[in-house]
Formats: sequence, C-alpha cells, structure tokens
Amino acid sequence: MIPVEYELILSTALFCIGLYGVMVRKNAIIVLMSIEILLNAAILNFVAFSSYAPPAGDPAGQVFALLAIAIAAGEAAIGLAIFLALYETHGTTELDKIRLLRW
Amino acid sequence: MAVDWQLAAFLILSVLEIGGSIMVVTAKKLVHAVFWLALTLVTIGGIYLLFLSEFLFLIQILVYAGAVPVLFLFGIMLTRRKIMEEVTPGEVLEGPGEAPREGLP
Amino acid sequence: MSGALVSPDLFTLCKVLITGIMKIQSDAILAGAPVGSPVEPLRGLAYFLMEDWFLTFNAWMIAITIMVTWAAAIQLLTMMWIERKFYSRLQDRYGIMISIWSLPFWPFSWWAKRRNKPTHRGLGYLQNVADGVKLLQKENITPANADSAMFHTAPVLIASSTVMIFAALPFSEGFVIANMPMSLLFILAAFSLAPLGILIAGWASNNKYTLIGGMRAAAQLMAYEIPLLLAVVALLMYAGSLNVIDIVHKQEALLVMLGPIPIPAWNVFSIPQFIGFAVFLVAIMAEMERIPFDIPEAEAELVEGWLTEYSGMRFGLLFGFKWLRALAGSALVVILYLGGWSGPVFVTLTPAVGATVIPIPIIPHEVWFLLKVYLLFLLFVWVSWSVPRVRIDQILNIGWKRLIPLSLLAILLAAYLAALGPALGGIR
Amino acid sequence: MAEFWVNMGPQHPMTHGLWNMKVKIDGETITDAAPEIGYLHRGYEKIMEVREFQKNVVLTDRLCYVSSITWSHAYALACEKMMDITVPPRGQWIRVISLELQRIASHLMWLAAYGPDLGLLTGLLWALRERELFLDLIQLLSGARMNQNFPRIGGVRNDLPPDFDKYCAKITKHFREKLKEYHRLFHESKIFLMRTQGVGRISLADAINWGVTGPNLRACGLDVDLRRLEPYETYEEVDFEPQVWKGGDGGDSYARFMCRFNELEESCRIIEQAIKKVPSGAYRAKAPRRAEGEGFARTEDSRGEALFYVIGDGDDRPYRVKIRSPVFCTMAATPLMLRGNKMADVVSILGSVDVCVGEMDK
Repeated sequence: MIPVEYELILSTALFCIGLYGVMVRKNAIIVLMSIEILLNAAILNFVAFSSYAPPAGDPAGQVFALLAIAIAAGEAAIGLAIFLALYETHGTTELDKIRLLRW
Repeated sequence: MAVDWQLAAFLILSVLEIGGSIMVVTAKKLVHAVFWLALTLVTIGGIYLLFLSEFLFLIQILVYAGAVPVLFLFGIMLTRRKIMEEVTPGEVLEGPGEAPREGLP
Repeated sequence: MSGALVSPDLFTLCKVLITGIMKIQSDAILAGAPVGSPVEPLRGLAYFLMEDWFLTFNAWMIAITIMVTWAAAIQLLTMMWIERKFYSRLQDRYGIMISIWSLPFWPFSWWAKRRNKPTHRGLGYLQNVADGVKLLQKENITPANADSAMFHTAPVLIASSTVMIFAALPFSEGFVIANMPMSLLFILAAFSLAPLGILIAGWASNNKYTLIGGMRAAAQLMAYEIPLLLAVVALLMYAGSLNVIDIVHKQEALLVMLGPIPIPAWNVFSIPQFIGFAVFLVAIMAEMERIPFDIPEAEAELVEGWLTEYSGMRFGLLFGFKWLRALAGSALVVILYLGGWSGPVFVTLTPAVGATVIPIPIIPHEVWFLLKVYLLFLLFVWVSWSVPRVRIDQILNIGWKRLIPLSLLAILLAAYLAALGPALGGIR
Repeated sequence: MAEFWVNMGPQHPMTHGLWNMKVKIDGETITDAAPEIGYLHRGYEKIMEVREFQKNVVLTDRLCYVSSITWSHAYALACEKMMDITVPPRGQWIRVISLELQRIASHLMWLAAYGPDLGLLTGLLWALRERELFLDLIQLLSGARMNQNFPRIGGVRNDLPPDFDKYCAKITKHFREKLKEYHRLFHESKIFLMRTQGVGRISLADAINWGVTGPNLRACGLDVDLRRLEPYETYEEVDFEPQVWKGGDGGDSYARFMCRFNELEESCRIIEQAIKKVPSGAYRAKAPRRAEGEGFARTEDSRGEALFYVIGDGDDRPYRVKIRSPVFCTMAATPLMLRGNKMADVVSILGSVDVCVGEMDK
C-alpha cells in the first residue's frame, strides 16, 4: 500500500495548483477548470482515507466521493451556463473586464 | 529486487497529474487547457484504481468524459474566433451576401 | 447447451501454451548445459524462462495480441465486408469482388482483358485490405494552420479508446482479456471517450467543416449518451450485476416452453427491457455514427465533417475504427439484450440414453455470438442504407423528448416488475 | 457563438456542378446566404453569334448536359419561328416523345442526386438504374446517350427506329412499377418527411417576383405549365395534367419534390399517348440557310421556363441570341428559401430546386 503521506502530498500539490489557477488566471473557463482540480484534490483525500480506514476500508468515503463527483459535474454545467450568459452580454469571459453585477 | 509496483504506478500517475494540472493553469490556449484537464482527471481516476475503488474510477471517466466535452465546446466557441471571422480566399471583402439582399421584399 | 471454444479462459489458455513452450526451451537449455559444463551460466536463463512472473507477463501479452488481432484485424475486415456487400446488394449491384482468386490475375490483367477473362471475381474479402494498403501509401498531410500536437493526438485517442473496449468485451465466457467485476461500466466509459477525440480533431484541424462537425458530435453526445445509460440502468435492475458475463449467464435460463421449443429468458423478451432495448438500439446507432445519426460527418453538407482534414492512414485509422465501434456496439446489444453467446436452446441435441440425458454441443459459443452480432449489424446496415440522415435539431428532439422519457419509463417498469415479480408469479 | 461564413462549394458534395453557395451560419441556423456563380461561364450567347444556325444545336445540347434535348428543342423552336417554317406533324410528335424521355431522364438524375444529399445513397443507385433505361431509349432514338444533337431546325434528325413504340411501352410499364419502389423509399420514410416538410419555404408572391418557374413555382400552388398555357408542338392533343402542389401551404422542399416526382409518371403518360399518335409522313422540313427577323420561343424545360430569343440579320448565323435559364432565376431566390433554416437544410433545399450549373452559367 502506498504510504498515506505520499497521497496527502499529491493532493496538497493539486490543491495548491488549483488554488493558483483560481487566483491568478483571468479567464473564467480556466478558473472553472481550476475549481475542478480543487474538487478532485479533495475527492482524492476522501477516497484515500476511505481505503486506509481499518480493517478493510470504509465505503462512506467512496460514497461521499461519488456525491462530490456528481456535484462537481453539475457545478461545471451551471458555471458554464453563467459564463455563457456573461459572454453574450459582455462579449468576454475575462473576469477583470466584467465589473458590473447587473446588466 | 522487490519493486513496489504500486508505488511506481502511484509516482508515475502523480507526476502526470501534477504536470497536467500545471499545464491547465498555465496553458495559453483554452482548448489545450481542457485537454490537460482531461488528462489530469483520467490520471486521478487511475489513483482511485490504486486505492481499490474501481467503481469510482469508472464513474470518474464516465462523468468527466461527458462534462469535459462541454468545456471543450465552450473553449471552441470562445477561441476559434479567428477562422470564423477571417475572409476566405475569393470572398468579396466588403461583405459577401450584400448583393442578393438589396432587393429583398 | 453447447460449450465455448476458449475455455476456461483466454489468459489461462495462453499461460498453458506459453508454459509449454518455455518448458521445452528451458529443458533444452538445461539438457545442453549440464552442471559443470562450460556453458553453465545459460542455466540461469533456463530458470529465468520458467519464472512465474515472466510466464504471466508473456501470457498477458499473447492474450492481448490475440484479442487485438482478432478484433482489429479479422473482425474489422469482416464487418466492413459485410456492410459493403450487403448495401451493394441493397442497391442492386455486386459490390466489391477482389478476392484471393483475383490476386494471380493482377500482373496479367492486360492478358485477362484481351482474353475477356474476369480479373475481379470472388467474394471481395480482400478489397478492404487493398484499400488499407492504398491508404498506407498516401501522404499524411497536416494542414498548415492546424494545431499540430492536438491534430496528431486525436486519432490516437479515438483509436486507443476503441481498442480499450475490447479489453472487457467478451466473445464468450473465456474469450475475454479481463473479466472485471464492472466490465459493463468499463465498456461504456471507453465508448464515451471517443467524442472527446472527435472534438479535439474537429477543433485542431482549423477548418470550418471540422469545427462544425466536432460541435455536432458534442451536441449529439448529449442527446444519446443519457438515454443509453438510463437504458442500461433499467437493465441493471434485472441483471443485478455490472459484469457482462454475469448478465449473459442470467439470460441463459429458460423462460417458457412454447410447445417443444424452449424460449430462453433473454432480456429483450420482457416488457420493460424491450423498451430499453429499443432505446438502446437507437442510442447505440448514434454512438456508432451510422447514417440516420451520422451528422458529425454528414458528407453532404460538411464534406466529411470532423474527418475532412485527415489523410493517408490517419484517415484510414479513424474511418476503419468506425466499424470496430460498430462491432463493439452490436456485441454490447447482443450481450445485454439478446442473450450473448447462449445459443437458441432448441438447437442443442439432448438425446436420452437410458436414464441419462447427454447434451451434444453443436456449435461453440463464439460462433453463436458472432452470428448474432453479424445479424444485428446487418439490421443496422439495413436501416442506415434505407433512411436519410436526420438533422441536428431533430436528433436532439429524438434524444431528449423521446428516448429519455422512454428510458425512464423502462426504469420505472423494471423497478416495479422487479419488486413485484415474485409476487406476480415470476412475471417479467 | 459568432456568426461566420461557410463556403459550400465550389468543390463540395452539395453542389451538383461548379458553383459556390456561401451561407452565413449562427451556430447551426442560416442567417444569410449568397450564391456565387460564374465558375462555368462559357459565353454561350457570344459563341452562338459566330456559328451557323444549325451548328448551334451542338452548343445548346451542352447548356444542360442532363437535359440536352429540351434545350436544343427550345433553340430550334425559336429559329423556326424566325424562319417561319412549320415542322411536319410526325416531326412534332417525335419531338414530344424525345422531350418527355429527356424530361424523365433529367428528373431521374435529380432524384438520384437528391438521395445522397439527404444521406440516402440507395436512392442514387436506384434512380440511376432506371435512368439507364431511358438513356437506352434516347440512344435508340438519337444514337447518343449524352449530347444527342437530336432536334434540328425544321424537325428532328432522324425518324423513329423500328419497334420503338414497343420498347417505349415496355420501359414505361416497367418504370411505373419502379415508381412504387421509389415511393416506398422516399415518401414512406418518416425521416425523409422530417427532412423535407416545411423546409425552405418560399411564398407564391416571392416566387413570382423572383422569377421562379417550372416545378418550383408549381410547388407554390400556381398552375403554370407552358405545355398547357402556350402549347407548342402537339402538346394540346395530349391528355396530361400539370403537376401542381394542391395541399396548400406549399413552396417547401417537399412540395417541390412531389411536383417533380409526380411529373415522372405524367411524362410516362405523355409518352404512352404520343407513341400511339405518331402519324406517318415527313419528319423534317427544309430549313433555309439564311434568315432574317426575330424568333422567340419559351418551353417548359425540366427545370422551369427555358426561353430563347434569336435575331437574324439575313446572314447564315444569328445576330444575337438571348438565353433565359430557369435555374439562374431560381438561384437568385435561394437565399430567401435558405434563411432561417438549419445548415443541414441547405442540401435539402438546393437539392429540391434542381440546380444545373451548365445552363445557369451559360
């Protein structure tokens, strides 16, 4: 079995990269993708801990991961719909350029 | 020599994963970012496999194989503006389709 | 019932084979290099050959090679041949006729023509090989403004995901590489990866036709993938397993005796699963991009759609693997709804000798399976060559307004009957 | 999604010939269209001025290569009016037979092309199969399959071959049975109806204003058939019914398809009647070598109203020839039909108006 520390390092790294994307990138779509990475880093932890749980793993973590995956997919769809609406009104998805909350 | 295959697989997958996610947040082209995202998600699925949750792995692929194309589509719509706007050879520059439209009822 | 040719398992068979071969080699080395002889270091090699991990590794390699050759070479050619021959007949013509019999005539075609001898005669099985050889010789053109890396990645993605299907797709109980517990999910996941490649291909080619084709592929994916999965969900209520081999085993039972003819309990013979079957059939046709639903590559308006810019063998790969996906799709329908490799029950001879009944296997499982797959594929070909192509908004309408409600109905009915089935006397 | 122009042509499966249809699409919806023609322009009207009257028939044959006889006949008719000669009755009847044979062959070519436009390749093979038979008949009559050079000024080139009426009867009988097969392939396919009904609609007023003629105008519900309105040759002695869309709310691809499709059977009826009515006698009148005056003829071509205006100045070649091509006018109206439809409907609409680039570009 892989040491749990390795997995934690991996998921931390992923989370950091995702956070970097969320904070630095201006493009809304890339930000959405970064959020996907964030979520996946978190799901990874769920899965890992569920398999490390004694004696033969705890399925609760996997169930939670399943739920999170479904929510992530839904979140992506809703986010894209919002950005599509934004794009149609503002003509851009650069987050800097969208300064009005109302249109 | 006892090679820990699991660890080796884990390391390979994590390198792919971190590399892919770095490419996602640094990619210049949106569609490239989506491609790297797909790679990242599939490799994360591989890690699930290492943690003996095959079901989650398959669900990951199924869900994201459905969700990522939507992202793709969006990227396409936003980035391939160039070939949509550029004038094809032989096209009248002042706007094709003007002539037949003039006398329309 | 009849038995399978490959039994118990493709991998076990390969392992036995490779163990035998390696044993002979190793014995030969050991005999040629007795202890104390100058070539004694060779004995290490002999022991290495008989190491278990080495044998296992080789057995896997051979099993995979057999499967890929079987599916991607033999079955691909057969499917293409079936389609071309069948639609040619549908259109009142002979179709392809190059075969092994016409090969000797090729260098002497001038002679044959002068003597009024036929140069092309036969069944035409080799025509697709000839086409492949032709495509191999053609230049692989990359458009100047294409996104080169993506352009080259897309065919690999599509081809590899198609081959991946055959890792879990069984041709019989044993004729399968990996008998995973969730092979059905694996097959569906591998199926749904290809539209990603199509999108990449369409985007990377830097061409308006390919771009529209790729976007159509994505829109179509949304329309057919959901009813496809929902129909499978309805099926899982009955099957209770995600393993395709288990699903087939479930269907081998006897449903009812129609006089002397026993009717097997195929999934298609029950009401909810029949609805699911209809939905699945339409959705899998869209998955294969056959003609009523081949809008991503509608050659009338989009030239060849997302394939437009590909040339040479890259085109051949993408084009030919369509038939491989057709094979996988037909096989999936047969496995899920038509009883897989379990042949019609009434064909097995069961003469009674004294008090014991001896079942005589007539045709092996693989043959039954392929027979069903080919027949189903003929149905697909028949449909696709006798109807026009639907429009993009029409397939969205069909998918969202017809197929999804139907598949939901199938789920409801399946759940209802699965719950009440035993109470109603095992009604299906 | 930005709007952008897509070239459908000049090298494109949709264009039956060499021309370009530019469509502006918004997602999948067409917002604008611009036909671009002239790739096949050969300067017919000018070439014809330097050739003798009779030799021009060779050229007019090539105006529309799938409907040669009808075009040559329109030219011959205009020349005859200018020269003031009448064709003997036998010649007129033979002309009617050849015209209708050519019309069926042309319509079958259209039907054959319409199938693959919608993705139905079987339709191509089936329609071409029967077209062979009619080409065989035309070959029997004129000696050529494609550019027959059959109508002459003053009549036709040669008499009917022996037993021609028997062959005709046999083939039309066979063809009527095959029409039922087409009916099953096209009309009874729900997808075909989905692809054609309500697609590419053009109103009657628009169609008249833009000069749409022939089956495309009859699909809008107006009964205009020059064979009835201004009977030329012996069409008034033949009992036939111009095919008009009667369902109301016409002018879509399906109405155009139905009008053309029903004309196939109607032409069969004409051939069957004409072959019985051919009188004996001469089939060609002597045409003068030089002529002066004006000749104007309009005929019902397989694609609409073909018009020839010939002026002679006493020389042995025309002073000026004007050709009016029906497809040229229909093409100007196609943006009207295309706008608002989906991109896949371009093929459905342009297939149904039956484009022939040879006559369009002249």
